[in-house]
Amino acid sequence: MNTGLAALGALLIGASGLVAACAGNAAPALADRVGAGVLGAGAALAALAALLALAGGSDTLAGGVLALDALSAVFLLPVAVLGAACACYSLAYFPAAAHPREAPRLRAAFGVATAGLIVVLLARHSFVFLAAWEVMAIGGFFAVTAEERQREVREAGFLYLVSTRASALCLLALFALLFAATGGPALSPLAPGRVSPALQSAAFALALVGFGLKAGLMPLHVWLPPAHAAAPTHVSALLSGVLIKSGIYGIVRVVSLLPDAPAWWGESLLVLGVISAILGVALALAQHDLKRLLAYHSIENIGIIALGLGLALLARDAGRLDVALLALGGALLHVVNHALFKGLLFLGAGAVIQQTGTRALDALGGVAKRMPATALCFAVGAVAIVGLPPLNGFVSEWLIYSGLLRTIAAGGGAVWVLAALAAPGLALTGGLALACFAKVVGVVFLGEAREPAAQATREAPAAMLGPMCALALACAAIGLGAFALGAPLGAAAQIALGAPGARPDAPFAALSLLALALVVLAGALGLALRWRLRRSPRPSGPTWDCGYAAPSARMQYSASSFAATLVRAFAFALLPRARPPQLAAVFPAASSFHSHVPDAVLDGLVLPASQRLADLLGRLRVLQRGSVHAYLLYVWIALVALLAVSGASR
Amino acid sequence: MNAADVLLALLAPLLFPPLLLGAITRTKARIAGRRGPPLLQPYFDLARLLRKGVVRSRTTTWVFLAGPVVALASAWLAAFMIPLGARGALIGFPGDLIAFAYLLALGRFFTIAAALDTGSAFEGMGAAREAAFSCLAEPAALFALLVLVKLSGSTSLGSMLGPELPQLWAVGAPSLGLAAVSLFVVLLAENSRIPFDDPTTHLELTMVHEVMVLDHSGPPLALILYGAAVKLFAYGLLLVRLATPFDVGGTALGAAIALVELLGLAVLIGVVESVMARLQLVRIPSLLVGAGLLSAFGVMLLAG
Amino acid sequence: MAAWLVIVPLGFAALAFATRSERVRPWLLPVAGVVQLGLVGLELAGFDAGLGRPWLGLDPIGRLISAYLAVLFFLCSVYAPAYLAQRAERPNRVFCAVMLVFFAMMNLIAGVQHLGLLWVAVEATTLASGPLLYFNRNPRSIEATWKYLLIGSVGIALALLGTFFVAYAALAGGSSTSLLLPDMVATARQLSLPWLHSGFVLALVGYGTKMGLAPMHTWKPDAYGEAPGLVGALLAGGLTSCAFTAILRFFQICAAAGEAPFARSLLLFLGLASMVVAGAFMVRQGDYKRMLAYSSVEHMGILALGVAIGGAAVFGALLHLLNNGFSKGVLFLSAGNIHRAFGSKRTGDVSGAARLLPASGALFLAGFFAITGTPPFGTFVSEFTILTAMLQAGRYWIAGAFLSLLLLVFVGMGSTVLAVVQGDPPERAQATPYRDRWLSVAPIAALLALVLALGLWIPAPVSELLRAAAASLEPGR
Amino acid sequence: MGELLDLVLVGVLLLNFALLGTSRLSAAIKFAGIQGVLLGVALFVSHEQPGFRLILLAVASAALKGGVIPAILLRAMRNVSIRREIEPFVGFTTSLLLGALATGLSLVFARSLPLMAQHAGVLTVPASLATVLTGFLVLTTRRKAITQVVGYLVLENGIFVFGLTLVEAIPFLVEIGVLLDLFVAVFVMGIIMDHIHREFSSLSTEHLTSLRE
Repeated sequence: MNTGLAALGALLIGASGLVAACAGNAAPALADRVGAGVLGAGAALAALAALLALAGGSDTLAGGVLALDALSAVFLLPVAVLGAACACYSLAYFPAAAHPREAPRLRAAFGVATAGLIVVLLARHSFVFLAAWEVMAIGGFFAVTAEERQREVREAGFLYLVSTRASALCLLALFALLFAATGGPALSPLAPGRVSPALQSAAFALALVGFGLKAGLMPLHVWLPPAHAAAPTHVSALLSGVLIKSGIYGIVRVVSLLPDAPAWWGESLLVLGVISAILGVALALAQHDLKRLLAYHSIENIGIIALGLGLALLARDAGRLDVALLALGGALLHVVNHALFKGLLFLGAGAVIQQTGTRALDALGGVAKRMPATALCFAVGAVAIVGLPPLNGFVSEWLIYSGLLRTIAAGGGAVWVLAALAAPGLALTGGLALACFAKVVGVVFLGEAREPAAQATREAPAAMLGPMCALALACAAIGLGAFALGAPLGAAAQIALGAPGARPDAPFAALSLLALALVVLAGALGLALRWRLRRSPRPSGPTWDCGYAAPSARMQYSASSFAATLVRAFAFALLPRARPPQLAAVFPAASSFHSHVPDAVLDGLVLPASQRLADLLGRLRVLQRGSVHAYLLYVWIALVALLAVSGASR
Repeated sequence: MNAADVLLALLAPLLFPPLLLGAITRTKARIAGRRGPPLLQPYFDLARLLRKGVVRSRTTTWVFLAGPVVALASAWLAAFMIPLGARGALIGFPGDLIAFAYLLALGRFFTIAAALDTGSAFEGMGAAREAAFSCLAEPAALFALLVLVKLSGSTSLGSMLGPELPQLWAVGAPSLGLAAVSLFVVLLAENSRIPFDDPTTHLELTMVHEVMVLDHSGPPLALILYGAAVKLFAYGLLLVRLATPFDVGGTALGAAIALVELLGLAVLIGVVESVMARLQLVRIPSLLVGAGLLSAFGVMLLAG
Repeated sequence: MAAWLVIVPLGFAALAFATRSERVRPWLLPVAGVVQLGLVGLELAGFDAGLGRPWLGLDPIGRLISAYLAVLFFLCSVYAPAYLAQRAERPNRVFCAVMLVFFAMMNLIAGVQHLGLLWVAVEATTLASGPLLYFNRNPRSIEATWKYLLIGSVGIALALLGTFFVAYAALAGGSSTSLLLPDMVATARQLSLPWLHSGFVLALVGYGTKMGLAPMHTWKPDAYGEAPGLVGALLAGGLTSCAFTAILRFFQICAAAGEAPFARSLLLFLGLASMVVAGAFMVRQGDYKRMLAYSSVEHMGILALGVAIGGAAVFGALLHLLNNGFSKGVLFLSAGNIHRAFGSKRTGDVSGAARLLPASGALFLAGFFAITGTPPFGTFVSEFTILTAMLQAGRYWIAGAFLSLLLLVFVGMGSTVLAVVQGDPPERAQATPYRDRWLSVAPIAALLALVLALGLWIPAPVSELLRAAAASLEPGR
Repeated sequence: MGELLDLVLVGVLLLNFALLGTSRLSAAIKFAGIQGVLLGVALFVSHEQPGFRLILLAVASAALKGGVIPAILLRAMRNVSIRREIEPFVGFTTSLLLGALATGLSLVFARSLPLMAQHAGVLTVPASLATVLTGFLVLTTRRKAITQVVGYLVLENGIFVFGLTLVEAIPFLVEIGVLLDLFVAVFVMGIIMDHIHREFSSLSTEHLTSLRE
C-alpha cells in the first residue's frame, strides 16, 4: 500500500510535465501552476508513503518488483520535499512566460528525472532499477541542458552525459554479474557463501565506481561542478540535494545485498570519504563562482556521508554493532540534512543570482539589506551545512563523530588508525567549511556591493521565499527535534546492516536540549541587547576605516583575498594559478591580479588524457584514405590472416 | 552534586572570566615594572561599556549585533561542559566534547560574519586570519582530546577529566603531556594572545581579533570582551584540569582549587606575553601545524 | 510460402516499372509493404504453399528474418512517398522498381535453403542496391557506388569459393552433396574438416564484406554516407542482417560438424575488431551519416560477438538484430530529414536540429539513445543478455573490452549527435524548403516505438521465434 | 582425360601470366576472354561423357566470358577513348614475379588440403587458386577502373575452375544464376564506368578518392 502510494506519486510527478503541456502553452502561467500542482500532489503522496514506511510499514508491489522499506524511505522523503520545493520555486525562477521554449521542456525533464529517482529507490529488479536509473540520468541531462543555447551549458551537459553513461555501464556490469551469479534479476540479499568472495568484491568495486561517479566521490567528481554551474538553479538544487544521493543509496543497497564484506570495502569508502571531504571543501574555498562553490560543497558532504558508511561497514565486520549504527545513522541522517540545507542554499543563491544577475562572488555584496528574508534563510542554511548547533547538520555530524570516537576509545587494529586520522580530518573539514561559508555569507550578503551592477534590487518573490523558509524551518526542526530521530534511523540502518531490532544508542534528547538551551540563551541575550539599545540612534555614519579618507566598496576584502591564506596552505593539493600584477616603472601603470584554481582531476587528467586518446585514434584514419585498392587489400589480408589462423588451429 | 555545587558551577563561568583578563594585564604590567590597572579593571570596563551608547555603521545589518550575542551564548554553554575540578560539569553527555568544539565554532562563525558585516577592508582581513588559524587549531585540539578519549575509553568531557584522570596519567603520561602542551598552544591561538596576536597593539594591519571588533562600541563591545573572557575561561579550565589531574574529593574544594589554578594560568599567559614577541603572521600556521603534529604524535604513542 | 514472399515483390517491381505516373508510382511501395505483411502473417499463422521445395522454405531463422524484413520494409515504404515527393526533380521509376527487386532478393536470402542459391541471392542484392545508392547522381555517389559494387562483388566471389569449398568438403568427406542446408547439417559429421574450415573462412570473409565486419567494412561509410536516408535504412537494417543470416547458415553447418568453437573464435575476433574500428572512427566524426555507418559496423560486431559467445548470447544477438535494424531505421530516416533541411551532413554546418525540425531532431536524439543501449529501449535488453552470457561463460576480459568499447562509441557518437541537435540553427538552414511533415515523421516514430516495445515487453510469439532460431544455432542445447 | 584437362589448365595459367605481363588494355581484356573460352573447353573435357546440360553450360559460359563480356568491356574502352595503356602501381616484372609466387603458394595450399582421388593428380585446384590470386593481383595493382573489372573477371574464372570439381554437386540452375549474376555485375559496372567517365572524363580510380576520413 505504501509502495503503491509512492509509485502513484512517482507517476504523478513523471506526468506533471505532460499534464502541464495539456494545460496548454497558450496560457503559460496556468501551465506552470498546473505542472507544479501535479508535481506537488505526487510529492505529497511520496512523502506520506515515506513517513508511513519509516513508521514501520514497509511492503512490496507487483510481486516484489517494487518495494518500499525504511532504507528507501530515508532517501525518498527528501526527494519528495525538495522536489516539491523546487517545483514551486521554478514558478517564479523559470516561468514559461519568460522562457516560452525552454520552460515546458525543463518542466517535463524535471518531473521525469524526479520520478525516475523515486523508482530507483523503489526498484528491487535489476532491469527496473537500470531503466529507472537511466531515465533519471537522461531526464537530468535534459534538465541540466535546459539553456543549451549557451556553449558552456552544452559542454557541461556533455560531460555529465558521458560520466553518467560510464556509471551506467559499470552498473550494467554489476547487475549482469549479479544476474549471472544468482540466475535472476531480483535484487534480493545473497545467501552467505553462495557467491565467491572474489566475485562479491568485483561487484562491490563496480558499485563503488558506478555509484561513486553519480555521487561525485573524489576523484570521480569531474562532471559535478560544471553541471551544477550550468543548470538552472532549482535543477542544481535537485541534482545536488537528492539526485547525487542515488549513488549513496545504490552503494548502501548493494552492500546490504552482499553478505560477507571484506575489510577493504569499508576502508576504501572511508579513505575516499575523507579525501572527498577535505579536498572538496578546499576546492570550494577557492572558487569565485557561487554555484561552483556550492557544487564542491556537495562533494565535501558526499565525502562525509561516505566516511560514515565506510566506518559502519568496518564496525560491522569488527562486530561493533553500536558503532555501526551510529555511523550509518549519521550518514543516513546527513543524506536527509544535506538535501535540506544544500537545497536551501542553492535556492537562496538562485534568488541572489536572479536579482543581481551575476554568480561572481567578487562582484556581489550587501545583498542582505535589500533581501533580508533571503539572507536569513541562506544564513540558516550556512550554519546548518557547517554542522553547527542548533541545526540539523550538527546532529548528523555528531553521530558520525561519536562513531569515530567510540572506535578510538575501543582501540586496536587498522580501524583505530583510520578513525584516529578520520576524526581530525573531519574537524579540518568543519573548520574549512566554516571559513568558506563565513566567506560566502559575508561576501555575498554583508558589506556593500563590489560592482554597482551587482546591486540587489528587491526581495525575492513569495513563490521563491516560501520554499526557502520551509526548508530553513525543516533544518531547525531536525536540529531541535533530534530526540525523535532514534527510531526511524534505527529502522533504516538495521536494513543496511542486516541487524533487525537494533537502534543507535545516542543521547538524542541531550542534543535537543543543548540546541534548545542555545536558542533560549542567545534569544534572551539578544532580547536584552535589543532592550538596552532601544533608544540608541539608527545606524549612522560610515564604517570606521582607520583614518583612510575615501573608502570605496571596491576596497572591501574580496572572496579570493579572504580565502587566500588557506588556499596557499593547501597549494600542494589545489595547485592554484595566480597572475600577480607587474609593477615595472617608478609610476606603474594600472595593473590587475588574477587567480584561478583549476580542478586537478578534470583539467589536469581527464581532459588531456581524452585529447591524447582522440589524437591516437585519429592516427588510424590513414587507413581510410579512399583508395579502393587499399580496401580490397584489407579484404585479402583479412582472408589470408584468418586462413593462416585456421590452418594453425589444425 | 547538590544545589550549592550546581550554583557554583553555574556562577563561576558567569562571574570569574573577566578576572583572568585582569590578572594577565596585571602580570604584564608588573613584569614591565609598572603598577598596572587594578585586578577588577575588566569588570569596570564592562560596566562602563554597558552604560555607553552605540555608534553603528550604515553598512551593517542585524548580523552585526547577532555576532557578539551568539559568541557569548555559545561560549557560556561550552564553559558549562568543563568540570570545575574533578567533577561537577553542568552539562555532560557522551560525545559532548564534539558539542564543545562546535559551540565555540558557532561563536567564531558569527564573530567573523559580524566583522564582514561592516564592509571594512581591515575587519575582513582580521576575519580571514581568524578563519584560517582556527582551521589549523581545531585538528590540533581534537588530537589532544583524542588522547584523553583513547586513555579514558569515554567520549564525555565530564568523565574524561573526572576523578580517574590520575590513573590515566599513570598509564599514558607522555601522550597526555604532549596533549597538554599542544592544548596550551591552541589556547593561546584561539584566545588571540601573543605570540599569535597582540590584543594591545595599535597597528590594525597586524591584528587578528581586535581588528574584527573595530566598529563595535558600547554594549555589543562589552558582550564581545566578556565572551572572549568566557572562552579563555573554558579553554583554561580544560587545560588546568588536564595538567593537574589530582582529585581532592569535595566538589566545592576542587572547584576552588581549579579557579586558583586558572589564575595561575593567567599569570603564566601574562609571563609568556611579556617575554615573547609576536610572530610574523606567515609563521603562525606552521606553529599551529606543529602543535597539531605534537598531539597527533601523542595519539600515535597510544596506537594498538 | 517462401516463394511467394519473393514472387509478390517481384510482381510489384514489374508493376512499378510499368506504371507511368511519377506521383502514383511511389505509393506502390507501401501497398507492396502491406501485402507482404499480410503474407508474412499468413506464413506465421502456419499457412504454407510448399512451392519451391526443397530449395525454398522457412526454417526458424528464415521465418524470423522474413517477418522482420516485412515490418522494416513496410515502415520504410510508408516513408518513401514523402521522400520521393521531396525529390520530384528525379525520375523514380528505376528507383521504385529496383527497390522492390532488392526487397525481393532479401526475402530470397531469408527463405532459401540452398547454399548456391543463397549466393546468387546475395549477389543479386548487391547488384540491385547499386542503382539505389546512385540515386543522387553526383560524383560522390558515383564513387560510393563504384566502391560498393567492386568490393561487394569481390567479397561475394570469395563467398562463392567458400561455398564450393564446403561442397567439396562433403565430397572429400566421402558423402554426396546437394548443397541443401538440411542435408549438409544432417551429414555434417562426415565433412572433411580442412575443407570445411577453409570454406567457412572464405564464406565469413565474403559475406562479412557484405555485412560490413571490419576490416572488410571500408565501403560502408561511403555507401551509407552518400545513399538517401531511405536506402541507408534498408541497407543498414535489412541487407546487413541478410548477410548475417548467410553467415549463420555456414555457422550452422560448422556447429553441426562439431566445429562451433573454431567458428566462434573467428567470429569473436572479427566482432571485437569491428567494435574497435567503429569506435576509433566515430571519435571526432564530422559527418553524421558516416557516423551512422560506423555505428552499423559496431553493431555488426556485436552480432558476431553474440554468436561467438554462444549460450544465451545467441538469443541476445538475434534480438539485437531486430533492435539494431529498427533503431538504424530511426536514425537513417531522421538523419535524412535533417540532411534535407540543412543541405549538409557536416556537423560544422548543422546545428540546432531540435529547433528547426522539432520532430526529426527529437527522433534523431532518441534514436541515438536507443542505438546506444539505453534502457528501456530494446537494445539494452539484448546487450544486457549478451553481457550476462559473457560473464556466465567467464569471459571477463571480453566483457570488459565490450563495455569500454560501448563507452568509447557513446562518447564518439554523442558528441556528433549533440552537435547536430543542440544549439541554434544557422541562417542558411532557414532558407531550405524541407520542414517536418506528418508522413515523413510518423514512420520514424513507429520504428522508435518498436524498439521501445521490444525493450518493455517481448511478445510471446516473437520470443518463441527468437528462441527457436537460437536453438537451431545451438545444436548442443 | 586428365592430361587433356591439365593441358587446358596450363593454358589458363599461362594466360594469367600474360595478363600480368601485358601493358595493353585491349590485350588484357582479350586474354581474359580467351581464358573464359578455355574454361568452357575445360568444363567440356573434364568429363568422360558430357551430358546435354554440361554442354549447354560450357557453351553458355564460353559465350558469355569469351564473347559478351569482352565485347562490353572493349566497347566501354572505345567509348571512353581512354589511353590504351594499363597504369599499374607495381611494374610488370614485379607483377609477374608476384604471379609466380602466387602460383607457387596455391600449389602449396592445394597440397595442404586433402584432395579426392580423381583430383589429386590434376591441376584443377592449384590452377583455380592461382587464377583467383592473379585476379586479386590485377584488382589491387592496376589503376584503371576497367582493369579492375578484368581482375574481377579473372577472379570469377578462378572460382569457375574450382567449380569443375563439383559439377555434379551444383545444380544447373545455380550455375546459370552464377553466370547471370556475373553478366549483370559486369553490365552494371560498365554503366557505372560510363558515368565515371562522364563525370571525371577519365577512368583512373585516382579521381575516386574524395570519400575519405
